Amino acid sequence: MLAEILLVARKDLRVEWRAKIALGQVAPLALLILVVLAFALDANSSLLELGAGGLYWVAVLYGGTLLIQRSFDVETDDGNMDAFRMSVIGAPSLFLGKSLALFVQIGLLELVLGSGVAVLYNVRVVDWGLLLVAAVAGTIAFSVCGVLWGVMSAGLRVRATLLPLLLVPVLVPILLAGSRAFETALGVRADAGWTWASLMLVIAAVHTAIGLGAFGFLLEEG
Amino acid sequence: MTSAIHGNAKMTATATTRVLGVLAIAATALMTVLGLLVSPADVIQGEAVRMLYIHVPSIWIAYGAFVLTSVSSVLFLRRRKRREDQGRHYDRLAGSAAEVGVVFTGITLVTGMLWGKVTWGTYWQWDARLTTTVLLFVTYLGYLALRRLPAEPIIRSRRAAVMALISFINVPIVHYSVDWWRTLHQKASLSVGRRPEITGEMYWTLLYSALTVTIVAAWLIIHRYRVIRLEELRDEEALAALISSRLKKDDGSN
Amino acid sequence: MSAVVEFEKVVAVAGSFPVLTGLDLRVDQGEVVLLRGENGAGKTSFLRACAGLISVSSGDAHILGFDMRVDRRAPRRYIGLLGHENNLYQDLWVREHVEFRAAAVGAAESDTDAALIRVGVSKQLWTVPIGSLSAGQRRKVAIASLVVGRPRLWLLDEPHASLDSESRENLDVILAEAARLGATIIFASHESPLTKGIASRVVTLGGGRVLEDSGAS
Amino acid sequence: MSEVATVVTGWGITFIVIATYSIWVVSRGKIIGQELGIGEMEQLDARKDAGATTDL
Repeated sequence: MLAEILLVARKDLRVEWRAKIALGQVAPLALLILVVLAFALDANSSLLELGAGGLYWVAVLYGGTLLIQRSFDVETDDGNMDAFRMSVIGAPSLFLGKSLALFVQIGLLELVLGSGVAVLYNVRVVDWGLLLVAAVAGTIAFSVCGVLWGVMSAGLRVRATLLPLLLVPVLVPILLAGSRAFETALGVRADAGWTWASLMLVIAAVHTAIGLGAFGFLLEEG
Repeated sequence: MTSAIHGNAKMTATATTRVLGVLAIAATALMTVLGLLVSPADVIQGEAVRMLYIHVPSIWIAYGAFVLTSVSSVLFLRRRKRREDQGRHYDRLAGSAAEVGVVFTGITLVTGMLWGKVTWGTYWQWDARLTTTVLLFVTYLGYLALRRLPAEPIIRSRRAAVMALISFINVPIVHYSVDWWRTLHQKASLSVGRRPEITGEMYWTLLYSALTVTIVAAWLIIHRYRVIRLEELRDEEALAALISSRLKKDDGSN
Repeated sequence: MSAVVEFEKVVAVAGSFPVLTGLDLRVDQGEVVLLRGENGAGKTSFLRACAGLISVSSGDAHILGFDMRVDRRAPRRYIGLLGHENNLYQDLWVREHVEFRAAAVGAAESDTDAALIRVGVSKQLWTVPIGSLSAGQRRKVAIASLVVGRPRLWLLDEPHASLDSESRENLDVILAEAARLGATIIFASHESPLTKGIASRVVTLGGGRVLEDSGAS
Repeated sequence: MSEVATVVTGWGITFIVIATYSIWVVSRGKIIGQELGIGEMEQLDARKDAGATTDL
């Protein structure tokens, strides 16, 4: 099963490596969002510092949604979904493989965005461990939800608009918890950052379990 | 209710729903009289308390409808292979309950905001309950959007059922995270207007309103269910006609 | 001879349109069947039903002995399907793609080179993104992705489309050899004069049913 | 807005929403029912009096 997961993930990452959509287009766009958010807040440095955690996750949400779309555009293009269904790879492996590839891509996006936030919003990290755990947990939850909703809206004409509508309400707790945990990690709020981070881990686990159970079922047609 | 739906799937009206419909109108009329005229104004809130006779039962019934959607979706997923109709009965029930639930969630939000304007002086505040409710509203709007998309009936039902389950699992997660967020930052929020002590006549009026709203919602769900059933029947008939016309055409050409 | 495809009064529906309307067909192992028929006759739907990609709503369907009404995923590992579309990842290199398809159907990745040579994809194209290939070359890569999996049942929808005459002949040789080794081949084609040669049997579909069958006993 | 006006607005909106939705649901059922020729109840159930055509 591990070999299957890696096979799928490697394929997705190779597609990305050849096409460079995530790094070449989505990451710059997400950086641009950080700049626009600064405009919206009139580049008020104290506001930006306070809100850095939340603004970071908004930018991740935006860029991540595009990456999820892309991940399933690749599969629906040229009838690839048929080959996907005809393969011997089990549905759980497909699910985890695609999630892993998305995890890596969104993780890279977050590295870019993290540096952007650090430079543009002038923040200092006081708790690297918390920052890392929250980022990883949030990215896992983001990836598995993305694959789950991605396959649900794959092949639909309106998926560009439908996917965000379905995805965002589910991701709300992640965005909320991520923002709070980051605020603690960045030292602007003394609250229970670790509790928020563990909540994120729980949410990630719940959605992984749902995805493992439901993916095969959603993949089939007719 | 299930039997009322089941036995009469082919009709647009039955004795049961007619009685239910008359009952709904009569009960609503009485509810209006009780809620707006007979029951007293609250000591603290004054007349604004009358909004709660709609607001509170609406959210109860909305939650009830969403529970019905979730239960039906589970039953759809579990029984679809064993049932002759491939579980479509549960799918229809899930869809109609969700739609009625969305209508009542919308009513809850509007009446809640109006009530807030009078009581708190603002239409909106980032109260845990309000925030959860608006997310609930959007989530189930998404569910309805997914149901409306053209797809093979079975695929559509399957997707919808999975989404209903995920949404339902997500409701408590959203609720507790938002609740926790707000309780951690009480200072940031406006002082929340205390909900009034509901006793005596007000209590009975509220209870009666809940009963009324339940009747109205049940009537709506049954009728919505039938409309879905009729739409399916129409599609099935068109399909059967297509099959027979194709067969005839081929026989003619041979 | 054992039956590879056994369809009895099969009805299948796509959306709200009946694509198969009581189709009866039995194909034995080693046969090379040419499917003919007008557009919309049900050729593509029949191939997809054989692959288990569309469900059978009534009738009896067995593929390689598996009951498609019980589990239509079961025979897939033995089936190679080439549809109208090539099922290619446009961004991958030719060789990477075929390697992935080999691994995805449980075949050896090391067979990739042999398959590409066999189909006639020249070596300098192996490290080129698929998206930059011509239509004919893409079709060849798609066929190579099939060859590498050594399917027991080949389902091909217009396999000769966009191939030049040399490649067509080459494909016929590949198919004929696969059949000799015990595979079963069903392919749909408009251009019957060109492809009739390798077919051991011609089945004409119309309106989602079999109209004519040269091999009917 | 005064308290009374607010309450009346809230109840009014609720009534309008529910009434509109009910009418939409019922009329849609009627239209499709007529298309299929299985619309009115008394056609199926002869025991009911003929006046009961209004669907509630």
